Formats: sequence, C-alpha cells, structure tokens
Amino acid sequence: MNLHPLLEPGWVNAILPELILSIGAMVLLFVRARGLASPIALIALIATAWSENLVLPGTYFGNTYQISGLTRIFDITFILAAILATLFASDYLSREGIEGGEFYALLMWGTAGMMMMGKGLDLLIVILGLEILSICIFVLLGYNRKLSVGNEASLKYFLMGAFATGFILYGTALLYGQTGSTNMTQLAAYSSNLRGDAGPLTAIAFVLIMAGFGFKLSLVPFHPWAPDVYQGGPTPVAAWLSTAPKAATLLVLARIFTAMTPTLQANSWMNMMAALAILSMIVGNAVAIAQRDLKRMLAYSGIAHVGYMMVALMTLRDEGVASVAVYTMVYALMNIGAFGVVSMLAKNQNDPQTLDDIAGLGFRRPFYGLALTVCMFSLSGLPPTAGFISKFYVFKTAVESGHTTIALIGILTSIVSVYYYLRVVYYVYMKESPEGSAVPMDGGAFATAALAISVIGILIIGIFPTPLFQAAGAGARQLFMLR
Amino acid sequence: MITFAIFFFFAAIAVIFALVVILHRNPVVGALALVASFFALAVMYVLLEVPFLAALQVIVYAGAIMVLFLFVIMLLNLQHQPEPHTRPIQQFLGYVSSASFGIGLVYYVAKYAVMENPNGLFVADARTIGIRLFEAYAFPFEMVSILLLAAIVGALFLSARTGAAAR
Amino acid sequence: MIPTQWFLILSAILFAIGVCGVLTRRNGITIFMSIELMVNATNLTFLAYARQFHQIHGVIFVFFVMAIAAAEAAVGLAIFISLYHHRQTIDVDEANLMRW
Amino acid sequence: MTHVLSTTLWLPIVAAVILMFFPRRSANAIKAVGLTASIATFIISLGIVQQFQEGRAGFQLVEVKTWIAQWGINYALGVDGISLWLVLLTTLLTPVVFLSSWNTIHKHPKEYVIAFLIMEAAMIGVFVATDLILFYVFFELTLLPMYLVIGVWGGANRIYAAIKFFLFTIFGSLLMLLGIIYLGFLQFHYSGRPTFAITDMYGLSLPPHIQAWLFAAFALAFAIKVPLFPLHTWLPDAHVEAPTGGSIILAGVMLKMGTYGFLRLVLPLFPDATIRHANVMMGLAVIGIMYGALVAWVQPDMKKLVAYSSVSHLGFCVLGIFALNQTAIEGSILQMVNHGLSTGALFLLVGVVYERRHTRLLADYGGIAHTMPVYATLFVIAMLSSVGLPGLNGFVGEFLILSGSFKTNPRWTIAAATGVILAAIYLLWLVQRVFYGPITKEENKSIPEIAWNEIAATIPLIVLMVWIGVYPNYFLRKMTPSVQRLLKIVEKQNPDVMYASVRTGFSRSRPAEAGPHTEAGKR
Amino acid sequence: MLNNLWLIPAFPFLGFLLNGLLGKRLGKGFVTFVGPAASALSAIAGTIAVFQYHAANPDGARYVNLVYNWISSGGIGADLAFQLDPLSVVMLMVVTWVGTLIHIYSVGYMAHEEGYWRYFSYLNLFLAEMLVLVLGSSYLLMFVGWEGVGLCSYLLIGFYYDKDYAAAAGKKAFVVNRIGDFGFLIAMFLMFAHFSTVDFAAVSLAAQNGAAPWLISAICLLLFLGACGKSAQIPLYVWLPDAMAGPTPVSALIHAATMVTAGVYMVVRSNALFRLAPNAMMVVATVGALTALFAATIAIRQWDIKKVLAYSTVSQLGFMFIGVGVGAFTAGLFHVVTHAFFKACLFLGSGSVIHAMSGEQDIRKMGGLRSKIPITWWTFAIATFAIAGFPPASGFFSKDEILASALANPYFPKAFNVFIWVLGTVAAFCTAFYMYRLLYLTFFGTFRGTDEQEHHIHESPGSMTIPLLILATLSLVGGAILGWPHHHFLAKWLAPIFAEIPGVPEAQYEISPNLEYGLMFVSSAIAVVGWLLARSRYATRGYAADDAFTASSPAIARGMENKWYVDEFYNATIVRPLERLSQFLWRGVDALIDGVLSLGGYIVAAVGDLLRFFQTGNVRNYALMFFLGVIVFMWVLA
Repeated sequence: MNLHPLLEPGWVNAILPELILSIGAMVLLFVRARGLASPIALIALIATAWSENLVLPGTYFGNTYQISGLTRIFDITFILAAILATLFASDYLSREGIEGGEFYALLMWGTAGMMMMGKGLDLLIVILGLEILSICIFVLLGYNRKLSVGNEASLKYFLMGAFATGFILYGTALLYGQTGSTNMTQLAAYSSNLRGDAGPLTAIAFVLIMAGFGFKLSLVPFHPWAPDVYQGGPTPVAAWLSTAPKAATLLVLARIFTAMTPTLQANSWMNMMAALAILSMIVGNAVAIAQRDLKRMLAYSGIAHVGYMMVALMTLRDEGVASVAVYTMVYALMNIGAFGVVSMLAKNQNDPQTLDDIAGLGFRRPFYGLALTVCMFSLSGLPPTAGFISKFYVFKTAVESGHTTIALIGILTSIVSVYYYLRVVYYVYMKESPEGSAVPMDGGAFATAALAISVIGILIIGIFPTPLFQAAGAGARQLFMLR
Repeated sequence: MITFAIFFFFAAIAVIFALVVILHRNPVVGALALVASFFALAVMYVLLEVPFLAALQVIVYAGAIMVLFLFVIMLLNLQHQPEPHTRPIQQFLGYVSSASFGIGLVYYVAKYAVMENPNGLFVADARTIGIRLFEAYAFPFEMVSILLLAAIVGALFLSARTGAAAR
Repeated sequence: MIPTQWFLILSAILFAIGVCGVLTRRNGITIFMSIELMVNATNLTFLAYARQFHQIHGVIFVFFVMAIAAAEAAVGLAIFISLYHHRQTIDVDEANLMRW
Repeated sequence: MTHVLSTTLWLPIVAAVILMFFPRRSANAIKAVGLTASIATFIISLGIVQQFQEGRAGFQLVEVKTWIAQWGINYALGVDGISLWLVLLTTLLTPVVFLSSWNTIHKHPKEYVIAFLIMEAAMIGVFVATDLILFYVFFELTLLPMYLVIGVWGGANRIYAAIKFFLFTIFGSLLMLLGIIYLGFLQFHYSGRPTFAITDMYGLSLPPHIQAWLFAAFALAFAIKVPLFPLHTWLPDAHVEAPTGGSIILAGVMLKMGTYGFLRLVLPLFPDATIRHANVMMGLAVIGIMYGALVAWVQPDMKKLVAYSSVSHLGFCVLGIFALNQTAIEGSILQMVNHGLSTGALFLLVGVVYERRHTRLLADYGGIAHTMPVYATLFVIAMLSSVGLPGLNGFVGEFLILSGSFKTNPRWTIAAATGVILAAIYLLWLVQRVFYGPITKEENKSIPEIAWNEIAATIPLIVLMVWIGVYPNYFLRKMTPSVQRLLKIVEKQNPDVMYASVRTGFSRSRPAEAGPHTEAGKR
Repeated sequence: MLNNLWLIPAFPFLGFLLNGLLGKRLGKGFVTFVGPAASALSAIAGTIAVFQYHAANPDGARYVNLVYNWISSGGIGADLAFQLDPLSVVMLMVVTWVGTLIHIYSVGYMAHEEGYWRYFSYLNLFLAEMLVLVLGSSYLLMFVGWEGVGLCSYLLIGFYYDKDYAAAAGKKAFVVNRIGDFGFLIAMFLMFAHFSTVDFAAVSLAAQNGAAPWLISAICLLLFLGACGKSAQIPLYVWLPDAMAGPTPVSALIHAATMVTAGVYMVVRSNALFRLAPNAMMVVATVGALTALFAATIAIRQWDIKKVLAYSTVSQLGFMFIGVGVGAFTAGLFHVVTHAFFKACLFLGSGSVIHAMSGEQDIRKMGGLRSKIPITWWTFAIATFAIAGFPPASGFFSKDEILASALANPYFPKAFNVFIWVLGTVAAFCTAFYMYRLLYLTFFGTFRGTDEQEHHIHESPGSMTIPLLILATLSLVGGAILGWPHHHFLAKWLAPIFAEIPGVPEAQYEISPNLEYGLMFVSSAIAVVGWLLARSRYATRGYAADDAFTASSPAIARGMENKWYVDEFYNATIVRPLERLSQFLWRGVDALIDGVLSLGGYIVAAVGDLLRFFQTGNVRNYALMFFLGVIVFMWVLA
C-alpha cells in the first residue's frame, strides 16, 4: 500500500461533512437545555447537507478515501435518514422523557461513520467506519433504558454485530493474505490479473466478508436479528437502522463487487449473492405475512427489500449500482415514514405495536393515515410512488443483465408483499378503531413535518425521478470507470 | 530449532487456554484463561518479529481489556452463577459446525497457503509504526478517536443506573 | 524461521474455537470473550501475512483492530451491565422477550 | 384547446387536491364540487370527440413531454379510434356515480369523492397513455382508489372482496410489469434506442418463443382484469361488496381496461402469439360467456347476478378481439361501451333499491313494479339493453362481434351465441322476480319511488343506449381506421370489402344488379 | 309516401312514445285518441303507399327506401331500409288494418284496466315493430322487428304483471323465442360469412348463384328454427298457450293474427333459399304437419276458451308451415291472411265472451250465451265456420289449397306427400271438432256459471262489436275474394316474388282440377263430420261427453288435458339439468377455482408462519443460523 507521507491539500474539504457532523455531535454533548438538542442536531445535519456541495470529488488520503457523485448521493441518503430520524425522535424522546443530546450525537457519529465507510477505498477505513456505526447503534438501541426490550435489542445486536465483525475481520485478513493489500484498487488489480483463478482462500475470504456485511444488510440467513432488534429498539432508531446502515453497506458491497468483478464473474460467486437475494425475498415476504407487530413486519419487509437491492447489485453493472443508489434513498424515505407513524403511537413501548393500534387511523388522523398509506404503497412498489420507480429500476437492470428468472421471483414475492402492505391500509381505513380504546397518536410538529417530507419525497421522486436517476447513473459510471 | 519449540509450546498453550475459555463454566476462570491465551499470542507476535504489537497485546489486551472483563464479572457477581445447560441441539450443532468449520479452514490453509519464507528482516518496530500511523494513517487514526469517543459516551450512558430504576 | 502457514493454522484453530464458544455458551460475557478470541485469531493472521509480505500495513491494521476491540469491549460490557440491571442475569438465553 | 387530453386527465386530480383542503363537515359542498368537476371533465372530453378527426388511424391530439429521458419514457398522450369512446365512457360514468350516490354516501363523503376523482383521472390515463410505462402507472393507480372504495364503503364482506380484488389484479399486473421491462429491453436491444412508446413497440417483430412468454405475461394481466373465465372469481365478490358507485365504475370502466389492454398491447405487440393462441382465448371467452350466464341464472343476489352477467358480456368482448377481424373488433370496442352503459345502469338501479331496502336478495323483492313504476321502466330498459334487444346498444355490439367471429371460428361463435339465449333467461328471471308478481313483503308496499338524482343519473345512460342502438355508425366510423391499422399490424387483415348500402328505388325481379357486395368502399 | 316508407312504422312508434311518456299524465282520453289513431294513420299511410307502389310499378318489382345506413363495420353491415314488394304489401295490409281494428276493440275491452296507457303504448310499439318486420329490406332489419315484437309480446303477456303466471308466461315466451332467434342469428352469420350481405334480394340472388347446397340447407333450417320459435312450432310451441295470460285483444293481434305468422312470412320471404333446399322444406312440412295434429289433439281437451283458441292457433300455424313446406308459398300466405281474419275474430269474440262473463274463461262455466250476446255469437259462429273449413268461408279455400298442394307438390316423393296430407287432413278434422265443441259448450245448452255472472252478462260496446262484425265478414268472404281457385288474386299478386330458378320447380305450380275438386269435397266432408260429431256430443249435454271420455280412457284424457306433459318434459330434461349444472358451476367450480387460488395464498402464509418459528428470540440460535449459512456457502464456493 503506497501511502503518501503527508496529507494532501484540500483534506478539510474532503471530510467537511464528517467534520461538521462530528463536531456538531460533540457540541451536543454539552447542551444542557433538552429542548435545544434536536434543533441543534437538525441545524448540524442541514449544514452537513449543505456542505456536500463544497466537497470536491477525488481520492484522498493516499488513495484510501474516494469522493464521487455516487458517495454524494449516498451521503444525502444518510443525512436524509438522519434528519427524518431526528425529527421523529424529537417527539418520541420527549414523550418518553429521555430527551438528551447524546442521542443525536450518537446518531450523527453513526452517520459520519457511514459516510466514511461508504467513501473508504481501503477496507481499513470501511471497517473503522462500520465500527463507529455499530458502536452508535449498540447504544442507540438501548437508549431508552426503561425498556427491557430495548436492552434486549441492544444485546442481540451487539452480540451478533461483534460476531459478524469477527467474520469480516477474519475475511479481510485472509483477503489481505491473498492480495497483499486491503485497498480496493489493489484488489481490483489483483482480481483482473488473476482472472478466473482465484483460490479457495479467496473464496473463503469472500464468503466471510459477505456474511459479515450480509448481517448488516439482514440478508437471509444472516437476518434473524432484524425483527427482534427493530421491535425492541426505540422506533426512530429502528427506522434509521433499517435504512441508512443498509445503504452504507450496499455502497461498500458495490465497491467490493466492482473491484472484484472479473473474479466474481469467472467463478460465478455471484450465485451466492443470487441465492441470498432469492432467500431474502422469499423469507422476508413470506414471514412478514405472519406478523402482527408493525415493526417486525417492517423488519421482514426490509429483509425482502434488501433482497431486491441485492438483485440489482449482483448484476455487476453500473446500472445496478445506480438503481441501488436510487432504491436506498427511496427506501429511506418510505421506510422511515412508515416507522415514523409507528413511532407516534403513544403506548407503553415495551408492548408490541400491532396492527390493531392503527385501526381507523385514516379517519382518526387523516394525514397520518394518508402518509402511512402512501408509504405502504411505495413499499409495495405501486405507481405513482417512488417505490414503483425504484423497483422498476432494479428489475429493469436485472432483466437487462439476463437475470430474468430472479426478476420473476422478485415479482412473485412482491405480489406476496402486496398482501401485508395492503393489510396495513386495510387497518388504516377499513377497520373501525375500537371505541375509546384507540391508541392515541402523539405527533408533534417535527414528526408531522418529517412525514410530510417522506410523503412529498416519495411522490416527487415517483413522478419526477429523472434528476435522481441521472445523478445516480453518472455516479455509478464513475465508480465503474475507476475500476 | 528453539523457535519451533517455542512456537509449538505457546501454540499449544494458546489453544488449550482458548478451549478452557469456551469449556469452563466459571467465567472468572474463563477470563483468566483468555489472558493466558493472549499471553501465548503475544509470544507468537514476537516470533513474527512485531515486538511492538506483542507489547500492546500484553498491555492493552491482556492488561486493560481483560481486567475490564474481570471487573465486570466481579461487579455482577457472576462467578457464583452456575451456567445452566443449554438445549442439546444448539450445543450439538454448535460443536459440529464449528469443528467442521475449523477443520475446513485448517485444511484449506494447510493446502493453499503454502508460502516461501520471506527473505530479509521485517522492520516493524514502534518507531516505524508510529511514523506511519501519524502520517499515512492519520485519517484512520482520527476515525479511531471518534470511535472511542462514541464508545465512551455510549458506555457511560448505558451503564448508568437510571434505566433500571425506572424499569 | 517458522513458516507463515503455521501461524495461519493456529489462527484458524483459534478462530474456530472462538466461534464454538459463541455458539455453545450461554453466559454473555463468555460469549463476548469468545468473540475476543476470534478477533485475536484475526490479528494473528494479519501479523503473519504482514511479516510474510514485509508490509507494515498489516501491523497497523492489527493496531486498529485492537482499538476496535477496546471500543467494543467498553460498550459491550456496558450493555451487559444494563442487561444485568434489567434481569439480574447475563444469561443471553433469558433474553427472549421478542421472538417469532 | 390543444391540451384537451391533459386537461381531461388532470382536471379531476386538481379537483381532488382542492377537495383535500375542504373541511370534512361540508359534505354537500364537497359533493357539489365533485359533481361539477366531473361534469366539467365530461364537457371537456366532448372536445376530444369534436377535435377527433375521422379517417385517421394513428393517435390524435398527441401530447408528448419527456418524462424519464434516459429510459425513453415519456408523458405521451393520444387517442385513436380504439380509445376514444372509452375515454368518453369514463368521463360520462363518473358524474353518473356522483349523481346516483348523492344521498347515499353518509360515511366519509370527502374521501369518497376524492377517491372517485382520482380513479377517474387514472382510468382516463389508462386510455390515453401512449407510453407503456405511463399506461402501467395509470393502470395500477386505479387500484388504490377502488380498493378503498370497496373496502371502506362496501358491504358486509367488503374486506375480503377488496383484498381479493387487489391481489388478483396485482398478480397479473406485476407479471405484466416484468413483461414490460423485458419488452423495453428488447426494444432497446433491437433498435438501440431506449423507448417505451407504444407506437415504437408496434414496430418490433419478436421471435415467436419470446412472443409467447410476453403474451402470457400481458394476457394474464388483462385476462384477470377482464375477467376471463378461470380468473373471474374476484369479480362477483368485488361487485357484491362494492358500493353502487364502485360497482358502476368497476363494471363500467375498469373491466374495459383489460379488454382495452388486449387491443392496445397484446394484439399488435405479439401478433404471432396472438394468432397462435387466438383459439384458446376465444375458447376461454366462450366458456366465460356460457359460464357467467349460467351461474348468473342461479344467483340469489341481484348484484351477484349482474356481476356474473358481466363475466358473460366481457366474454363477448374478448371473443371479438381474438376473432381478429374488422367487424368483430369494432363490435368488441362498441360492446365495451355498451356494457359500461347497460351494466353501469343495472348496477346503479340495483343500488337504488338496495339503498331503500338494504337487501339485494331477489327473494326479498317481488312486485315492486307496482310501487316503483318509473324505476321498473328504467330497469327494464337497461335490462333489455343488456339482453341485446335490437334497437338498443347491446344488440349492435353482440351482433358485430358474433358475425365477425363467425368468419374466424364458426364453432366457438355458435357456442357463444347461446349466451344470447342465456342472457334472456337470467335477466328476465331477475326482472320477473323483482318487479312482477304480487307484492309479498310488507316493506315493499311503501318503498319510495326512484329519486330525481337517480333518474338524472340514469337518463344519460338510456339516451346513449338508444343512440348507439339506433345509429351505431356514428361510433363505429371513428374506430374504423384505427382498427384497420391494428389488423394490419397483426397481419391478419381479411381484405374485407366495405359494406355498401342499398339504394332507394325500384329494382327488377332480378334484384341487386348493383348488389351490396359489388360496390366497394362506400360508407 | 313511397319515399317515406319509414313513416308507416313511425306513426305507431310515435304513439308508443306519446302514450308511454305522457299517457299516464294526460289521462285516458288522450290515450284513447292517440293509440288507435296512430294505428289508423299507419294503416292509411300504408294503404296510400301500396296504391302508389302499385301505380308506379304494376309488375311487382321490389321498391326499397333507404333511410340510413344503420350498421356498417368491415364487410358486415345493414341498412335501415324499408321495402315494398307484393309480399310486404300483403303483410302490411293485414297488420295495419287488423291491428287498427284490434286497437279500436281494445278501447272497449281495456276500458276499465289500470294500465290503460301502458297497454296502448305497448300495442303501438308492437305495431311499429311488426311493421319493421314486414317492411324491412334485409334479414337483419327483419330480425329487429322480430325481436321487437317478441319484446312487445313479452310485455303484453306480462301485462298483468302482478299475477305470477302472467309474468312467468311472458318470460317463457321471450326465452323460447330467443332460442329460435339463436337460429335466426346463426343463419344471418352464415349469410354474412358466405354472401356478405343479408339483404333479401341479394341473399336470394347469391343463393341462386351457386352457393353450396349444405350452406343453403343450413341457412334454411336455422331460419326455420327462428320461425319455430316465433310461430310456435314443435318443439318451441310451448310458449304460445301460456301467452294467453295477456289481455285477449293481445292474443288476437299478436298471438293469432300477426306476430305468430311472422315465421311463415319469413319462409315465404326466403322462398328462393327454401326451394333450393328441398331437405329443409321437408323438415318444414313435417314439423308443420306434426304441429298441426299435435296441437289439435290438445285443443280437444282444453277447458279454457282462450287455451282452445291458442292450441288452435298453433295447429293452424302448422297448416301454414305445411303450405310453405310443400312449396305452396302462396297457399301458406293465403292461410296467414284468412287465419288473421277468423282467428282474430275468434279471439275478439272470446274476449267479448269473457268480457260478458266478467272475466270467466272456463267454458265449463259457460253455456247458452247465444241469446244473451247475439252479436258475439253470430260473429263467433261465422269465424268457427270459417276455421272449420266449410265452404265458402275463407278457411275453406286456404286450407284446402294447402292440403291439395301437400298431396300434389312436385318437390317430394309421393309417399311423403301422402303422409303430410293425411296428417293435415286428420288435423283439419280435429279442428272442426274442437271448434264446434267450443262453440257448443259456450253458446249452447244452459248457463253453467254463477248467478252473479249470469246477472252481469251483457253485450259488448260498439267499439268491440264493430271490429267483430268487420272481421266476421272478412272471415266469411275474404277467402273467396282473395283466393278463388283458378282466379287466385293472391297468387297473381304474389307471383313476382317467386324468382325462376333453373332446375327448381316453380313456386306456383298447377294442380290438376280433378284432384283439386276431389280434395275440396274431402275437406268439406271432414269439416261436416267434425261438426256433426261435436254437435252430437256437446250440443245439448254440456261437457258430460268429455267426462265420459275421461272415465273410459283416463290415460289419454289426462295426457290431452295436460298437453301431453311437454312442459314437464322440457322441465325435466332441459331446465332442471341446466339449473343443476349452473348450481354446480357456481358452488362447485367457482368454489374450486377460488379454493385452488387461495390455496396458493394459504401455502405462502403457512410457509411464513412456519419460518417465523426459526425466529426463536434466542440470539445464539441466530448466531448458529448465521454460522451455518457461512458454512454452507463456504462449502459451495471453496
């Protein structure tokens, strides 16, 4: 690994968003006034979003850190997720009486971790970013300390996460042994030199790394933590956890796949990813039907969605990466929107938030009902929502790459998914809430604003997707040119 | 020749104490065994010509981290809690799968990771490492600072007692 | 000079033992110790390769891995303490409020 | 107006958005706005007819705006002879729905009106979209409002029906989506230019085995929507549970989206597969005709009866489409409109008594022609239109379909023609059971006569029934070039000599020196 | 007028609209005026048109008046065009004038009915549709009228819709007719498919120009299926007796004089086709003969005055089909005309009787009405005289001509001719018998009804009796005027419609005078025998003879009385099985489809429910799953 002895000029610009986030988070630690925490966090996040404009594309820190159009899109997804989570959390935390700066600080560090993880060209950076993220998640999941479910979620995620990290590390070590580097450019060079003939140790390394990242993505069979953790964790955290980290992980996978494309193609290792994708789509959608707890249901649906995204990624084409970029952003909007509505349920958070709790919501609280409906339809991939356009992109990519059968499986499973998404709409509009026992919805201005952002975002991307497509496409092509 | 003997001796120690970790029912014993195993690994590091990391292994790992473990075990009085038996199927599958995994891994490593010994001296002393760390690896190093800060904040937050009181 | 391969084999054995511990033990801290064992096995591999390649990168990687392990240990142990506060046990099999 | 199609399409949506900000209490104002908007839409849509040029085959009043440039997806609208009347049918039936449900929707009127307006726009969109993706978007967009309409304002078993409706439809349409994607890929593959414009796709000539798969995907979606025989079971449930307005739109327009899809996409895109499977499709259609009729006959529930009759009638449409000749296809298009009018009217009228008696069981009625003579008259007219009495619209459609398909496949046609007998059996049974005979139930003696708004909703339908029945050429003329072009694409056009009229005057005992079949081309 | 032939049906149609839309509001006087006036205007306009037609065109060419192109799509189309030719003229005159008489009659008969306006609007509509039927220039337009009159028949049979039987009878009529229409439709499809037209002239021309024999036979048989439905022939006759549930003038107009003869009109209209298809003609003749006899046997044992007449109508229609079936198209049409006179008269007379009897229709409750309602009696007697076939009444000429043609036609083998003739002759005998039975039971003997009925008996008003008188006159002399043998006005008039077809016998063939006079004698004799037999049995003793017959051969009596159980047979063999099939399709097949489809759903849900339990909540299980996944993939990839 050929590292520069000195930092290049312009490094401040390169890590400006991360800097703003980290510093903002540190500031938050010292904020005593509880009401101020979320506004400060929002300001910091918006500043981060703004600073994305100042970042110059290029590689930094001795070819270990790459900023491109693609990372910018993902950064925006992370920031969006963080903003939405912050907005929902603000109301959630004050309702639970646990408002505090640490929450937002961890959220922002986690976001910074994801950004660095996504930009890392060296597995070292990736793993460090991943670890920052993981630490933040461990704490955030247990943030509501009154909750035994939250504690349990935190424990489960911690044990599984550390276990998975062990695998990633060991895989990386083996890979390092094979390639003599952990840098992706080196990996790419190794891969294209090697052509088909990668030994079993490389395969093992690949499997171990994929298993570790598969854990983060909650791909079947590495998924089982997801429902428990989503259910137990504070709902805004679950919302955030279900979207942004997956996006970051997918970006890392996109990089790894791009780097290793010749090897992957020659050894048809992508069959593994195909199997994971298919399993995820089937298991996620099938089990989601059996769930009555909304968060668990969304967890399984998330498993299925990752399956769809995997379908796009396994095509090993720039279109696939672009569609994943689009999908993750859309998924962040719609999934956090859906979780957001759940987060407003003012009930004992130790109890499951079931479908019954949202019965009659559409007429009780029309906007929330409508927003949830829009999110559900977007999740099920029906036009004119963004969910449709992104799913379309994914399947289009799959078909164009000759993966018609997998696309067919994806379509069939998404038919299944329609059933449980529709069931939510059914509860929202067609089920009368039992008289007097309706769970109150406690949505403040922040949460409502967040929902509005989700809904408007879903519709705008659904109806005018071109700018996002173009940006994603350009970014993805860059990634592939750099290979 | 002596190096081979040292290797095998400490390798055996590392493995045996590792087995003690996972087999002994008392967590205190397990923790101490882990410390022993880490010491053995530190010896390995020396054999691998990275004495600096051997020192770090002893100081940070065996010294700090494992003490933290022991501290927590003591704090929670876990040494008196006998660990109940688990479901046999989990146990069985756990042993079988990890054994097969280990055998497979060893097999592949033994078969495919055949390498000639490198020539020359591997310089990985504290000075070299330090220079690289603060020049080329300055950015990851800063990332670690965030990592640790987050961990500190998180650990403080989580272990505070307020949560349990209001359960 | 001891062949790199031998270190790798040792590392593999230790890693497998660590995995075995995770899978077979109920005590959360023991599980976590097993994970530490896995991480250390990783470190051994890195160092073995680093010496093989005469690359300082592997060594520095291990350095960072140690930092990661420390951070995880801090947070992890805090979680166990919190778990103990909630349940008076750190038997992870007891933590099954959420399932199905 | 140059953007008459867009105006027609977006006006209901604009109205719906405006209505979202209305207070929920002002039910009458909301209904009034809904009605006004839908009537305005109808009037604007008359402009489409007025600007439509007869004799042109391709899309007219075309509007194209780039939508997703990189995939060649456009916001492209246009009408041709195939879609023209379906657009009008949609814009006509929506105000009819609002009128007929003026006094009957007490639960959440705001959402009701909004749902129908969005549905109207989506349905118009289906018929005017000339881009495959746009078509699909509108095709699916109709689902949500209808799902809500059935599920929220429906009958006792509405949830089951709504979910069944949705799942059936989505099953087909998602598979079609895959087909669309694949088609777009092939289009790109062959032409090197990404496009989803339907007219561009017409130029594709795909290898037969690919056609077969794509045909299966598309035909399945549309067959479910129509619905064709073994896939029809969602329809009775959906109809029975839907509120009156929902049934009208569902039967009147939504089912046509399936038959329209066959015409617009399946036939021209997959001509080989179409020709190869035409017999199967005709067979299914014929089975549907007889099956629907027979099952309708034994229904104890009025709405279910009419619902099964829809299965039967739509079977005629599909039969005509796959007969693949000018007459049958024109008849089929006309029959789509006819069915919308007559079955729409029947559902409307069934709803009238349902609102008064809250039962749809035939056994609960009897002799109400006594208490509701005007209502009975209107019902009988709608029934006769549905039965296919010459002079009313149903006959023209069925006749053209059958006489056209007879040329292609006499056997199936003869079987299908039994549907004509069966239609008389079940519909007359319905009328006899409900309207005739002595009044046996006390409640029926005081049942109030049909109200002004319901009459006003029915009258336009009846006027059109008569109009189409008496002067169908006005409607047929505008279709002809488009259907000819369609058949040319399918490459199955029989060189049909155009029918020529007889001429006024004497002819000698050896008549028809200038017989109809000698004088070609005159219309 | 000739250029506005459409006005002829338009007048009654306008009447329909006026009566239907305004009749209820504007009251009875308005309806009384509009209804008959519309009919009369139509009759007058028709007459003018006929005169103009004849003046412009003495040699009987076809005149077509195109109104507009009705349907036109691809090669298939039809015009709204009316035509006049000798055949149309005959039908036009019968329909409009008889129709007008019956309209007038109805003013009296229906005077006290609640749905007066409704009645007249239906009746006007009927007339309009009937005129479309007879004036239409193509099969399709004919079909329009065909179905239209079917509709009116349905509406008028079900006029008393609050009576279950009336509503059921209306439906039955419509459905049975639809079965026939099915044949008609298919026939038209065949024409379109092979001739590309349904214009009468063009079709017959195309048929003559070398169309395949099977095709022509098929078309003819299918058309005849339609005729069977409309004209109540075996096997589709069952609706007509039930149709008597309608008001009596309706029975007279629709179910005796005009609509039911549409089938005959159609066959005559298609004479070129039929003549090219002797097989089909044979079928027609056979069906006609069987129907004539079969219905006659049933008529013998009916107690309802209108039922007797209904079966008589079926029987007479059978005669007409014998006529057209054996190629004696003129004779068949002749019988249509005469039948229109006498059967209308009979029905109207029976209406008058029922009117007098305060609605009583059972002849067992009548008797001795001769003196109480003399005009009715006289007209009824004349009409009976005519239908029984006594010379020189109209029925004699037409029936005799039919039977003579049956025996002497050049189309079929001798044996067949004899067979048809025998059947026809027996049926003619039965006709005389049951008609006189009816006459005696009704008008002779002693009154058998209640005192109250007796008290109310009164002669009908002028509006009813005048049509009776006119029709009776026509029944008496109409035959002689129109069809005196060898000075056959009708034959001459109709000659132009029968095209000469090479190799096919002429449509108007000669019968040797000897045979003819011989047969005339036989006919007369049969009528006399029938009359005498009836007289001996019923003239004085009431219906005691029938009771005796019941006692002596109960099976036959019950069979005849119950119409040979044909309805029951149809019910058991067609209706019930079909209904059971439908139930099976609904509850069986539909449920099966739903079951299979939802099974897929259940399987998915069950799989989901099953997989759910892998989610044990135990994090170590999760780790194991994770690890097993790793091992599997390692195994596969490495």
